[in-house]
Amino acid sequence: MADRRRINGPAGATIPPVFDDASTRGPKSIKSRSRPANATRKMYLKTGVTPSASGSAYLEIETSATPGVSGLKLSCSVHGPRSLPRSAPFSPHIVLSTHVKYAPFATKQRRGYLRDPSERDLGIHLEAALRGAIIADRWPKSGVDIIISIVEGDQDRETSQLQGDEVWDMMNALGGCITVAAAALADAGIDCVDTVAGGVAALVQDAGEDSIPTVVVDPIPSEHEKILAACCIAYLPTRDEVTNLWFRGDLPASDIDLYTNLVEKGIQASKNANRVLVGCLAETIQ
Amino acid sequence: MASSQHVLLSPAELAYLHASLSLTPPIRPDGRSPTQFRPLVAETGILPGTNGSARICFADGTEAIVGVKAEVERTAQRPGEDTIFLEEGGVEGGDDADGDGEAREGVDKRKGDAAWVEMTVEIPGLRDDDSGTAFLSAMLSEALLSDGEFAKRLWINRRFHWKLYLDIILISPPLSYPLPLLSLTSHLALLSTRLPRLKSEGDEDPFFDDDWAAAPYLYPRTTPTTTSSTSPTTTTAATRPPITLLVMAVGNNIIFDPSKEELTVADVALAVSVTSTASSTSKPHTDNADLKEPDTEAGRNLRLLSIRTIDPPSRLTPPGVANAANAAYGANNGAATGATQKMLEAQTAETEAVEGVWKAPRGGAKRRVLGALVQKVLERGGVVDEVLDALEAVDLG
Amino acid sequence: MPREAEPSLNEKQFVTQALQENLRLDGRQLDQYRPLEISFGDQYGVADVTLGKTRVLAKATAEVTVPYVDRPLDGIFTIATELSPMTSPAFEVNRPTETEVLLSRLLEKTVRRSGALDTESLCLVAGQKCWSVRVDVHVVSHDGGLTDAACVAVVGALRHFRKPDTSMEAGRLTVYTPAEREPVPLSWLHSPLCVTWSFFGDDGETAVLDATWLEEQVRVASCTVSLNKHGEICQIAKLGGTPVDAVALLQCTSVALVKVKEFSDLLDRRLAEDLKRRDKGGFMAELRAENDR
Amino acid sequence: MTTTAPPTLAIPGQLLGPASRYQPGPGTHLHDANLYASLLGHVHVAQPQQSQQQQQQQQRRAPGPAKRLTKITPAPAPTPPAELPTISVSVAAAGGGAGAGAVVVGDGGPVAGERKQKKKREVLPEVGNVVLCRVVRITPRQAVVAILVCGDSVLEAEWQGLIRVQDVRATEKDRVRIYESFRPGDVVRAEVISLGDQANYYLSTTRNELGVVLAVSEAGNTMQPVSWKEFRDPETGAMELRKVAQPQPQ
Amino acid sequence: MPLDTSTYNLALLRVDGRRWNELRRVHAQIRTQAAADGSSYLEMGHTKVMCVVTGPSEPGPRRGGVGGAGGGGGGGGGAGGKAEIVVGIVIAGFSSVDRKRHGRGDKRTLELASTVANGLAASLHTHLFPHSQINVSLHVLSQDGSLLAALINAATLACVDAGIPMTDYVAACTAGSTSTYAANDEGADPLLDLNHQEEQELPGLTVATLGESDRVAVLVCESRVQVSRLEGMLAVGVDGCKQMREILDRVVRDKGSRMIQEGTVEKGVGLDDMEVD
Repeated sequence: MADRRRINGPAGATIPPVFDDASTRGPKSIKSRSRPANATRKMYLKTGVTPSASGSAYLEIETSATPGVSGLKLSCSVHGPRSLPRSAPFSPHIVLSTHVKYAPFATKQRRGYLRDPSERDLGIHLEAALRGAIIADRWPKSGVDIIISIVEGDQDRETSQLQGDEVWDMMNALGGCITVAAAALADAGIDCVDTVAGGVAALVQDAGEDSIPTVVVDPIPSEHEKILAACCIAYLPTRDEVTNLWFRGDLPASDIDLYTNLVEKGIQASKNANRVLVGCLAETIQ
Repeated sequence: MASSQHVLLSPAELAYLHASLSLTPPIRPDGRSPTQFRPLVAETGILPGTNGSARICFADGTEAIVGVKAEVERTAQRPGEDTIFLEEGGVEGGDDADGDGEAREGVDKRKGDAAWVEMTVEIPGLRDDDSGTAFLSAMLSEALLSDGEFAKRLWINRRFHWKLYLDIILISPPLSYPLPLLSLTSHLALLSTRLPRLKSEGDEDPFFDDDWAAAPYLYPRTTPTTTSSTSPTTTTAATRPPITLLVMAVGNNIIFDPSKEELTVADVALAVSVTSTASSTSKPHTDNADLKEPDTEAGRNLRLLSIRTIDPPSRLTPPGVANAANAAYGANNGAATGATQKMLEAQTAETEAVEGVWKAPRGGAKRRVLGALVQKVLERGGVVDEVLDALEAVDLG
Repeated sequence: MPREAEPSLNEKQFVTQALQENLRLDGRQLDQYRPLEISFGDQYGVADVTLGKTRVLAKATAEVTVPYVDRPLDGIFTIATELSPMTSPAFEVNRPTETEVLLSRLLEKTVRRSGALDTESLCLVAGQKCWSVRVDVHVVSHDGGLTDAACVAVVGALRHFRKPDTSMEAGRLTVYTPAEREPVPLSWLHSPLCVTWSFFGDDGETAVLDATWLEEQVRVASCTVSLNKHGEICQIAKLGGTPVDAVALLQCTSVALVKVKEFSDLLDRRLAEDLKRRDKGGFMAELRAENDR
Repeated sequence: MTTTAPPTLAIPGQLLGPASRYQPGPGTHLHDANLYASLLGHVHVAQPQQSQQQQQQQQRRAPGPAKRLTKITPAPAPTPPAELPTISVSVAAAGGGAGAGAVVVGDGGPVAGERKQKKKREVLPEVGNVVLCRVVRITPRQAVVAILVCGDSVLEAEWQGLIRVQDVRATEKDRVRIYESFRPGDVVRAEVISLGDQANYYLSTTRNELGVVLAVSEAGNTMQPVSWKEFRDPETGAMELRKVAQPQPQ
Repeated sequence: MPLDTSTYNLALLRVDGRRWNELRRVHAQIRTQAAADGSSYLEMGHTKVMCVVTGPSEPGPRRGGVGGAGGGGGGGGGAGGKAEIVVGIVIAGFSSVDRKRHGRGDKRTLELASTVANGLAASLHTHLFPHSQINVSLHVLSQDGSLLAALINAATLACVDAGIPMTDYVAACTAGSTSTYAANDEGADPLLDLNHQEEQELPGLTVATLGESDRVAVLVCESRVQVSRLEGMLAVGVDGCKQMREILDRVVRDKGSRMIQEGTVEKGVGLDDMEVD
């Protein structure tokens, strides 16, 4: 699907130079994880950043110490409830539509202006996570748009070259999206069952092929030698319910505990995020 | 919306369906058992023009066709990877001669890239860039790629690789949520996919054996007599492509392969992708002349690849109004009658579920429910084994 | 999408009835065209064609770009058709209607696929640089016979067009401005033109040339034949509609050939006149240049 | 874990108290016999009314996105749940909450809250609300209006409404002519009678105090209501037909 | 691959060993899918097409969704009086020899869709279903020439299966000429039913006629050819259409008689039924 709205680069443009620094040379140097296995990174959350929107929030996760690793910066704005377009059919509930978009400069690989499948995919995950949280029938025949733009994509430079790693980054991004969207929804005054927050946990193998894999919370791909599996969870603390579960990896089906343990850790991460979320909301109404 | 093509069921119907499904044992509209799949008709190798193809037709008439095409493509030399190549250097040697057979052993030497597989899903009535289509293809491809293994099978040498195109076409209009159908079809298609045998050595430009009979399967068979695949039993791939199952929970019941109507009242629905690999511990079983339980039990060890929550359409269903709160039925309390529609809604929404009155579920799924779902899928000799056995019985043309 | 306003039943009946009796509302013969006029702009590659009330404007442009990877030796040649709301409210800006798709396909098949323009001559450096010639067709007013008019316009524009001269020395490609070197015409092989038949009556027995918009709305089938004056068919398109007897179709093509010859003669004449006009200008310019010196 | 006193500030999902002690109001939801907040904002506890009658009048005065009686109401009897205090959460301005809790009467509570708040929370027209709307266009069958004010909170979004010919007045419905009742540009006070179809809310002006409140004559001057069906242009003295709203003593 | 036309003049055999007036093997079925109102599967040589017809039904909210952009107006635009025939064509990526992705917006695909729609409209009694829509969705599984012809035939079969009243079969096939355009010999023999290779090299046209008559519903020629050769090609094409009609007719009758034998009227298809031999 070509982008006809904008003037893109001319045909046969040259590839930008890739600077050959030490980190991309030679065997990949694994920076060992600086945090304890069950500690999430520091998180900054603020609501009401976009005056024009009915509700908005901004989330920032600290960039880890290692050079070349960026943090996560999300800004979310909620528009609505507003009347549905004329063409839309009658709906007894509020119609949720989520848009997640990477800024073109957010990741190492430049993103286009149009949403690519992976971004649509993120949007759908987010929608599933939020629809469980909101009380939809409070707002008949109206719609709400949740627009998240990922300003900085929490992506490492050299590991993003290896295959599959974008996915792990996407999981981190999704976790952030869920949390920031929840804050923006609350700010917009749309009825929610609970404050939903996202958390990510991963099963990593740090010391060689046949070492014992460990479960860590809020993983950064560049900090681990191999990520066997990871899951992103949207969790409602007071109801103790999961609205969205996204697991991916390669686990033996024989021991289910490995999986359950992963999920537990994910929920724990989500709880951590939720603490920040609640605190942020509390000071919003103070 | 991923899963909700809107089903037009009245609140009463929804309530009835939900009630009957949450009985123990659940009573399904089509009288299946909770773990029973819909009967299906399957065939492979229907398209000579492709490297592998399959067609599955469910009894309810939904039908899908998958074709796999492979093209040789020059591997893009990414900056900073030369060194990695160098250290790969010597070990190749005979690794190529017998094609992908070595894929599992030669893992660390071969590199795969997710970009080597391109998957397109065609759903009649949905645009290509429709989010539902994007969701489906993302789910299917992630199941395929989530273990780094698959892309490595496409490795030819350090300069070339196979580019695999997986075109998934839903022929019929999407009557039920097409995920299981598409997944099973692409499973068969991949299973029947063969790539020409490589004749060139090392990193020179590849040339291939034009004898199609000699072409090895993408998923190598355990028995050497792969080419003469007359009876399905003689050839079973030790490692199988992933299959994605749709499983949902209503009340305390776990229900597999839900129909569209059943999905409408789901409390939670999961798409779970699993695959079966040749058990690294036990040697690949040679005598699978019969596919009795113990044999497959021994040979197959399942691996969990991906799980996704399917947003159940139940959240979008209209709520019922209990007689108690319904003005039309001369409700006992004047306030409720006098109150506005919103009040009615608020009341129905804010009362505990009345028996027989449908209420769109809120919130998510309890932890234990999710756990139970996954466990149920992964249990030995469970549904997954049944499905895999059933698929093994399909003659791979 | 706002639908085209349809003629009333009476109108339809009247028109068809009249045609049964070999009468047309504007008093033409069944196989008679409305007056076709071609004029060229001062700029190279601008053709303005009027066919009765139908008016089509075509402009050819060229730029240097990179050839497609799969055909490195060929230049790029595209025909872009634009049916703007200006033409008719039934057309929207960026949603191609069926009419538009079919029109552009017809032009594509007629002009491009029949090899009227030698695309290999557009290649400058194999696989690296080539000319991309693009014709934009704008329908200014639509009163039927769109295809025929558009086709004449495209062919006219392309034959009238001059692309900047280029030269290669030592692997260096230089494109000269018109001031430096006189622009060169495209290498043109043959001039295919469209003739559209419309069929009326229950089994399409009445064949009519150059139907007006009203007649087009009433017709039961249509068949567009593209030929060049050497009597070569470039394209025939009878895309459905009421079946027409095969023999009748054959007759249509033979008549079409005659028409095409007329048109291409007209086109040649107009081009020659335009060239003469320009040559004089060029000559004067040279004189002036001498005087300056 | 029943808290004795509800918190003053609430965050979605926060426990407000057992359902046995409160009646759920706006901004709250019920889950396992407990009331939880569903909005971010201040908690108000409203004591139940003494008599529905009084409540009725108050609501006529200060209509809002609040529940109110429609005419189909049988003889009002205080309801068992109504005896419980209604607890509600509303987005309110900083510090506005405490006071709001006091002044609130009945379900007007959230309205009181909303009136104060600086960043307004969007409210939806609900069945029973009295809304102010402007007539956009008229057809013989209906008048299409744009709802501007719902209760006494100005709407941010544009909601479209419909006054069908049979909903214009209570009597002689068959005689009603839309063009004799409304003209484009009129400002109309109407009551929401249904959520309507996909696009429109259905409005009614059958009650006396409902109808055109502000009309401009063809001469372009604001007119004065002179009868239940006529406006007069003060300048030209020309009469124009409308469905006139009974002026409200304020 | 340059098609060696010289051999033809010697042996009068074509690259795939057919004579000039021979069709390729045509294999067709109807009622291939339980879900649809009408469905068919058709092979002309290696060109394989599936067709699913739903309707006549209430027009869906989507306009121009599947292939509406191309198919719309099949019913003559008059939204009121006639059923609209909406044709959607999905050309599978794996259908051609070298895989290429066909987007839905592809103009060629749209043109094909429109042609099929209008071609069917010539025969279907759409005026019997006012304010309704007939959805024809075609899937191209493999193409080896004569694509348009295959599409039209498959659509006709599916419409028969769907029980939509029609005047007669709309049967289509292609015709060509033995010598290329450049080799400008008048004595070139006509050819019937071109395959992909011949389509690339030789001039050809697609004809669809209504039933046994000589009346041409669709005539599409996309290659350059002398006028003089048209007549021969057209004659052969029309003749081929008659053969094709017989084949389609047989398919329908066989299926019908089989259903009567089985005494079954419910739709559905067994594995053997779909076996691709």
